[in-house]
Amino acid sequence: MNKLEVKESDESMKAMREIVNDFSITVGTVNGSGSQTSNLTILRSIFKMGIPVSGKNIFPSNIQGLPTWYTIRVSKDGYLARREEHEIVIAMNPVTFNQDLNDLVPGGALFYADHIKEEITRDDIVVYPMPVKQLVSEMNVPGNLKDYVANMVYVGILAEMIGIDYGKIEKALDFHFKGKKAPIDMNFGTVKLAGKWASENLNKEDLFVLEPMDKTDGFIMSDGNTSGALGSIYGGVEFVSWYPITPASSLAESLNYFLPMLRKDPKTGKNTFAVVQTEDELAAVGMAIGAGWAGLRSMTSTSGPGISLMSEFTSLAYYSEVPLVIWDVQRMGPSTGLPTRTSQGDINQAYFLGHGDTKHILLFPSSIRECFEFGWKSLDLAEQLQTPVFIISDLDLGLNQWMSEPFTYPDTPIKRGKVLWEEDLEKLKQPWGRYLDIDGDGIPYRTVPGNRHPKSAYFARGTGHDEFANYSEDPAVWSENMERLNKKFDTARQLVPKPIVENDDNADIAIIAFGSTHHAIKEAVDILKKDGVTIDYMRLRSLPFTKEVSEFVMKHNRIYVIEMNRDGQMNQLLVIEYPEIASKFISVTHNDGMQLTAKWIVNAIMDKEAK
Amino acid sequence: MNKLEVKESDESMKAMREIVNDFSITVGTVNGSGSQTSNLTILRSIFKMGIPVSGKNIFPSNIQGLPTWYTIRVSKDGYLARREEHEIVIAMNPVTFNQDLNDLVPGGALFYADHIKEEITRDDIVVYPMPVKQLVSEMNVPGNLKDYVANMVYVGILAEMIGIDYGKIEKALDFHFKGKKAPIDMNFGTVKLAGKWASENLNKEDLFVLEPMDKTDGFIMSDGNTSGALGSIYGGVEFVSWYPITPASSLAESLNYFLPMLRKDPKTGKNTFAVVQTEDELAAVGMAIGAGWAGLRSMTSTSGPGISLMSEFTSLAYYSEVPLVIWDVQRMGPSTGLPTRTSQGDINQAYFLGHGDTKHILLFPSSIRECFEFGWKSLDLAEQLQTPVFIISDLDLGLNQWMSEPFTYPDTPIKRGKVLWEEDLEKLKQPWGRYLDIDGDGIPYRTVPGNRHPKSAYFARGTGHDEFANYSEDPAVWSENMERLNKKFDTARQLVPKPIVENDDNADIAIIAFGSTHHAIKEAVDILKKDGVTIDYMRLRSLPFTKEVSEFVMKHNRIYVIEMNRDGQMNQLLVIEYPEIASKFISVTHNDGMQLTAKWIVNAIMDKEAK
Amino acid sequence: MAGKSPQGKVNLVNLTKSDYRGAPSTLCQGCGHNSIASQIIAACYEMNIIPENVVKFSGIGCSSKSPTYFLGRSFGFNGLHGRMPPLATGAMFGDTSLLGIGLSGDGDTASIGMGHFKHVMRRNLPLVYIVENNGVYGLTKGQFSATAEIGLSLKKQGTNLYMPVDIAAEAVASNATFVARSFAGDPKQVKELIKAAFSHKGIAILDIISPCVSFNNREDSHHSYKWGKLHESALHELSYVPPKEEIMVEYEKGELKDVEMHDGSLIRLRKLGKDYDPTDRAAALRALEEANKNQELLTGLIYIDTSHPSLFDMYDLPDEALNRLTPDRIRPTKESIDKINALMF
Amino acid sequence: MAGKSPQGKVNLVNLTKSDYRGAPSTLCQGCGHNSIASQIIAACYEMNIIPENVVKFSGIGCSSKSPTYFLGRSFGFNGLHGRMPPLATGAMFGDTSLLGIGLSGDGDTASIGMGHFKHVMRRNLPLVYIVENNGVYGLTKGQFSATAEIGLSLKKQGTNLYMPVDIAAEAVASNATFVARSFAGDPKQVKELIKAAFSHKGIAILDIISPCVSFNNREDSHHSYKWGKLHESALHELSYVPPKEEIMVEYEKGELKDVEMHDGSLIRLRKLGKDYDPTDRAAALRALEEANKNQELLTGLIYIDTSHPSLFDMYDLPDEALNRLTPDRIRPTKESIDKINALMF
Ligand SMILES: Cc1ncc(C[n+]2csc(CCOP(=O)(O)OP(=O)(O)O)c2C)c(N)n1
Ligand SMILES: Cc1ncc(C[n+]2csc(CCOP(=O)(O)OP(=O)(O)O)c2C)c(N)n1
Ligand code: SF4
Ligand code: SF4
Ligand SMILES: [Mg+2]
Ligand SMILES: [Mg+2]
Repeated sequence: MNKLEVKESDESMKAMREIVNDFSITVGTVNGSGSQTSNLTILRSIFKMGIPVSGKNIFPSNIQGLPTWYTIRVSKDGYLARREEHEIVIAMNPVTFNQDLNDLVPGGALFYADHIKEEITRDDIVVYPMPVKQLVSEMNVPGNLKDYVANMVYVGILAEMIGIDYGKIEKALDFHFKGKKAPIDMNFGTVKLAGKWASENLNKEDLFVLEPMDKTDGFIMSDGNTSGALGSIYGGVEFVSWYPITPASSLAESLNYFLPMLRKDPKTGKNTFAVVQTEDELAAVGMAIGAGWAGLRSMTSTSGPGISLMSEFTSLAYYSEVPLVIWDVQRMGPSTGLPTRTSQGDINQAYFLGHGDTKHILLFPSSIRECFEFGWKSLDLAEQLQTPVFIISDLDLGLNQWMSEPFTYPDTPIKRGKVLWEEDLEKLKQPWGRYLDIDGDGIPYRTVPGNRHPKSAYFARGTGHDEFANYSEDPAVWSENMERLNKKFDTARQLVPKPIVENDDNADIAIIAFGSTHHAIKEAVDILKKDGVTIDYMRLRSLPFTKEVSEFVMKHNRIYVIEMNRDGQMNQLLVIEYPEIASKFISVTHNDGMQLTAKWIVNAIMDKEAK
Repeated sequence: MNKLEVKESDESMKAMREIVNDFSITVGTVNGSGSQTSNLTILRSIFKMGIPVSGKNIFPSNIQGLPTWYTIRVSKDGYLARREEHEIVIAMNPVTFNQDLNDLVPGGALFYADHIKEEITRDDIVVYPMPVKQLVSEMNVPGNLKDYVANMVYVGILAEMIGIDYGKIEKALDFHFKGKKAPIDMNFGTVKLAGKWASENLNKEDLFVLEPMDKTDGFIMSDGNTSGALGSIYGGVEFVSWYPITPASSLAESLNYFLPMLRKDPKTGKNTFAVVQTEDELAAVGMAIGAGWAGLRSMTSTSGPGISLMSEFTSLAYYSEVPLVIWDVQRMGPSTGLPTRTSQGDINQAYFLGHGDTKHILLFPSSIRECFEFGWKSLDLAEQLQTPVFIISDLDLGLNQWMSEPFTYPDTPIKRGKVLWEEDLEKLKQPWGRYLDIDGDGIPYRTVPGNRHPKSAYFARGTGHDEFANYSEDPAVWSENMERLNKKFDTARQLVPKPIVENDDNADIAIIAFGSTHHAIKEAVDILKKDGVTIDYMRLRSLPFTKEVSEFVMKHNRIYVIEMNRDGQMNQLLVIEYPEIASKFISVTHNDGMQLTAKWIVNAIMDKEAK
Repeated sequence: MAGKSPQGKVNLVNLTKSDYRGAPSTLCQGCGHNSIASQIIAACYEMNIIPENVVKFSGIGCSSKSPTYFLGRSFGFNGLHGRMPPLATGAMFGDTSLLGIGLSGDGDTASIGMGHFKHVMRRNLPLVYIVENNGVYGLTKGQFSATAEIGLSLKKQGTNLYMPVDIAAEAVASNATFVARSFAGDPKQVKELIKAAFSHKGIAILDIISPCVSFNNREDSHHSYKWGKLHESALHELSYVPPKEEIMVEYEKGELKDVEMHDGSLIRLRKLGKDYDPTDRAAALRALEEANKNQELLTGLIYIDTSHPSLFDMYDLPDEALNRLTPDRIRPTKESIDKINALMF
Repeated sequence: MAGKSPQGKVNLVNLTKSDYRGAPSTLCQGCGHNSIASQIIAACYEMNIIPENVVKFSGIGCSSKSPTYFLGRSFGFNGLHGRMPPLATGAMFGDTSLLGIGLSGDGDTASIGMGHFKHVMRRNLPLVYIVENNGVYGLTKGQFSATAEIGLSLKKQGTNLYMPVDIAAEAVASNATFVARSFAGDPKQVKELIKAAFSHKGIAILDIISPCVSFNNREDSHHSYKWGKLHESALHELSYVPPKEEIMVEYEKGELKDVEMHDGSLIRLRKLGKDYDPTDRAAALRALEEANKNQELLTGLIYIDTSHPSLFDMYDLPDEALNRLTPDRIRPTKESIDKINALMF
């Protein structure tokens, strides 16, 4: 066994140098091997110990047998972003053993399955071999479960070595297996056996330890797709059409899971929703548009390739003014790209989606709570504005586990916008026109099929139409209608979620960002502050930009627009919106499919500031 | 009959006030009535008289029975844009009679079919009733042709009244009917009969006359779609896949017409091309990509809705680096929009087409000759750059008849870019990698299926791939490859057609425009100059912007970016490209489906300059 | 009295025929689509359908324009080329008590829309899905559609190289629960089939040959009036018998076959030549195959299955229209949120 | 000697079997797709095909990944989900002497790709079009595909509500000229069918049930190994006889049926139960319909038409590959431009 080069003989000295609740654990394994349960168990038990924690899955685009990594960040300060450093590595995959070994920080701890016969070429780390096969053979498990149980070995050994509370592990397993005794016992048995083995056979030589805290009290942990699904359910979503695609599928699958639980009609016990898995994304968005037109709260969810396919239909919805919500859980593109890697590369596509002049409403959640919140708010917005509303999430936010304050019940009633029913039409004094702008806000009144009033019906179309929905090729009618749509877009500026100034130190320089990168940026801002660089930070939450954005950008001299794509897409939209001060914006982009880290951001900004 | 209010008694006085070769003739009729032949005959005969002329068709989105207008502009100075003034109106459609009447300028001439029994409410015009039915009945024509022949009546009467040369009319008919005697005789007979009737029954009271010139010698007349098709044929296009859509269909139909004429293999007499009408636009672009990948010069043609559908596939081509040419003959969008009206509204869609980070090469022809030229050059560019190249045309350019200098034979040999065949691979010293940037220009070498060298084969994919085309999810590999694509895009700046500074007076202010609006802008620049406003004018011909664009924009203080869409899409791209001087750009947009006129531009600029 | 002129006569729901009309047609004179529109009007009038209870959908094409020209008092959506089925599917969930008509062309359905056409059948959406089949793309001026027969030559288009799509056969192969073919030149049959289709609880595919007089009406074209007239071969004489209507005419035994619909109405098939059982899918496919071989335009009710659940039977929805549910019925209770939070880790 | 180990034995074009392999599979162990890949390798080896003469296409899915795992010396293009057919169609024009294999999944073909699937058959593109049919979307983790049987329940997905697409029936209904069904658990039949398909001059649709061991291999699922083994009902025993090969085995009269292919090879069908004539389209449809009713997995050569011209027969192309034509053959002469200008007005 290798030893740390610098090693204290004095126990108390060592304790002083202990690193408590502030390190990352990475498990290298192969996918389809069931390690997900083990990783979640570690994550959950640490969480239940009251220590802030987050988990990120770096997985390949296949089902079984390729390298996968799971990184758990333990952060007493509550930082949730990915870190570049790995303090503890659990190496279960011979294929990536060397890479995993090299990724370890000096002083780091390597746990590895001892059937991996690779040479250990570093001596600046602590090494713990794990007799995985031997321990599994000691457990009395059926053959087909051996692989799964093997992964519980590292849970037990790790638990013992860094101090995960066994009681919490048991609770985590209980939760995972929904109270089913047999798997709980089998897995927990393995954990305990492995822990016992570790306690008897290994010496703690590394510095990483856990200590219970109370920082997760009242918090939950969830992924963005689940949260988005729940938010939509509380938003009263009635119709969902979708086509499977990574990393969006689990959003619709969560709807399938939670809708029957939450959305039986209180009156009749029937379903107040319908979910249709469609033949493709063209149909998915088409059905959602049909449903939105017919007065249902409707949505679809997809990722970049699906957004591409939704282009023509989305421009129909824009122009015929149909409400619907489109979730884009972004992955790396162009083309099939890296389907299991994260990105913020669909901004300009979604914003301009469709031929001709189109501009869409985009919301950018950056947390679990915002996925939930925008889940319901987007349905309000879509109906209020009678137009498609995009929620631009991403793989990191959508699929990974994030600690969060709990979901809060919507604080405003459901807003259905300007819909006229029979009695409304009856009361109406002036003639009603589907595309007539009565209120001067660019938003007309609509009726929906099923309204039996003889004046309610109109013929919707994607071709030119006048204020009364009659077919028209008249040039003036066309351009006036297009200008009204523009006015509606301006009205949206008052309705969409405002940006949040996350850090306001009256600094000269500032950061603008959005979405899942928030967590790394927040951390970077703290680090910069410690290093003496004060920087303000505004987090965008929507397009179009609101007046708060204008105020913020006017007040700063150099504005770093940080995003995960190649071309600086949000930066481009800012430049378009604020041409007078366009040269203030400095595009900072990161485009390799891995989540941003605070370190990367700090370096990027320091670099640019140095110039 | 009404009379001109101011009327000269003296014949010589009148001659002095005659308006020669400088007016517009508008024919109001219903579509599907065969008036197209009559209108083309007028156009052609004037052209053959040596007088510059252009024709524009304003037609509805149906096949038969709705109002249609055809406007012929006669311009001794060679201006080809639409004018807002109608000096002569030929009213054949009772439904639009009043509108057509009102559109006439004071002093204008109204020719109308005398079976239209509408009241003529103006007395500041000259009115010529035409006994259409009577004259048709005098001709011995079969019943089913009566409607068609009826339209020849106005040709004859107009010819007589403004002085169209009958010999040229005969030539025009001969051309139209490809020398077929029966229809030529029948139609020309009607023209002569009607002309005779006019000479005997009408007094010339208006001021509009034609006089032969020599300004069309050596010129041709064509529409952009035909020209684009011919250009592609001279560019060696080998594979065309398309799906019908207005206003693009005639491009592919022209290919079908001309390819068999021009592209039989000189060696074997076989076809050196294949044209496939596909099931939809997804298939159209997919086949073109397949063919481009397999080493064929390949193209597809469509309009906005089709571009939308091509989005996902185009990002595949961008990322897997497949050459192909995509024609977008723009019509009004969003959605089905106004399929028979012109627009420049697909700029941002085409430029950014696809999810993830994509930027495409766009060419903007503004004339018949450029449709031809870009037709062949685009195929070179696509293969040189191994990427999709868009040609952004529009309905006005694509469908209308424009006078033009003749097509000139390509002045450079066919450039096939970096393709390696068996013998090239044999000679190669270093290992070949499909995505290896050997020359430092971002453009790798490719092989195509059918290459039998054992090292030639590679597996193309839209997922992450390394320089040797192996599957890769490695973050560094991904971002490096994306950066190389960016470098390739920079290389494109040297290869794409440069902008043309159409007017250079060292002015402080300037216009930037592109595409079919050129003709109106050129005219407007002349008018402005006469009015004492000097303004420079650069016509963009491509994206990405080249260094000539930079030089031009740096040198001017206020730059009007004129385009036919709502949101100022080219203006947005300029702002993105030149953030330091973004506030110089002033967006001027026109968005009603009608072509720009010089008058509108002059007013728009004078307005803004006044502020 | 309203009953005086045939135009003014009211039906059981007190409407005259003109209450079922739409805007004046802007299609070509003589277009088959116009004649189908008339039969839709007549069928709705005769079936005493309230126009507000109908909702219309279409794609893009001359055919897809035609919903403007009937049932002006019904909601309608003229969507995208080829994508009527998803639009209709989503919209019909809004209020499942509405009757849906989907209008499409052969280009719309069999070319760009093929996928959706197939999948709406899988789902058995209750929809009267009419394909106005003319073998060409009318609205874009006469290119071949996927139903054009192989070898068809058209002036500007040359010769069609590819094998035709048989819409009725495709429907039968894809488990559509109601498949019929008819001919715009046979208005009575068209009308009776539309009525029957309205009574069907599931997808009803009507492949109606509807000549394009502008681009594909040459005598030898398989989508022309002339060819249709000469080659039509009806499987049966078909009439729709509303629920509880007494029939007086007497028929020979064995000459009649009644198909009972879900709402108690009957489709009465009177034998014309040989026996034909429209509930036998394999027989339907064989009949179509043979008709194609023999260059016959086989018309009538080709296949029907009245037992398969409709799309809405598969979803356990309230009787009330979903689009009328009040906010309290679509937002879970305040209490539930705590339970949900408790589930989160 | 190369012939020593079975791996090293060379075929008539002097290649060993490993010359036909690709990269190591990253599919799940036991996946049906892997076993089909092996049979593609075996078929190509046995047919003495030169890998450089083959070109591979696929959509997106586990199935569509598998071209990476065979014929590593052939060009290939892993395109977009559902859009393999257009990609292949365009590419095959590049050099029509190449043999094309298109690999797709049931999701790829029968859901998102349905339209292209139908249209590539209309055009009769010479392509061995293999659908690796497992009833689910493997790569996105097990959602129902359009071929899943109605009522199938899967753990995370609930119950499938919609009627299944029968890929073979769809192919026959759409005039495909070669339609077969097989089962990954019947490797010999798979291999012989692939060989036959390679000899077919036109589209060859192979609907191969290929179990997904990760998401849809429960015994009662119609796409599982178990169900396939228990319910397979082969139409005939099928073997491919290369051109000019002498056959020694003797058969009873009437027991054999040979289908002669364009290249002189034979598909030899040995009767198993009742007579089956794979050139009778109506019979094919009936057989499929009955098998579905009887819950049988009907395998074998379901339909074949060796006379219909292939896509390339319809285009009058030079023998030489289009993609090798020199510039002088694809740019019209300088003189021609004057003629063209003269035509312009
Ligand atoms: C995406 C898209 N592609 C192409 C078009 C152009 N287009 C309009 S109608 C039509 C064909 C209509 O043919 P069909 O459905 O047979 O209807 P018909 O006019 O013959 O009744 C086409 C291709 C379009 N509107 N949208
Ligand atoms: C446009 C688009 N939508 C969705 C996806 C996601 N996706 C990848 S594979 C797949 C399904 C594959 O199923 P199938 O074709 O049956 O192949 P299998 O994996 O079962 O072999 C889907 C939906 C995608 N890649 N592209
Ligand atoms: S073009 Fe054909 S399909 Fe269209 S309206 Fe005219 S006749 Fe009908
Ligand atoms: S998930 Fe299913 S289809 Fe995909 S590789 Fe595994 S077994 Fe095969
Ligand atoms: Mg049609
Ligand atoms: Mg599958």
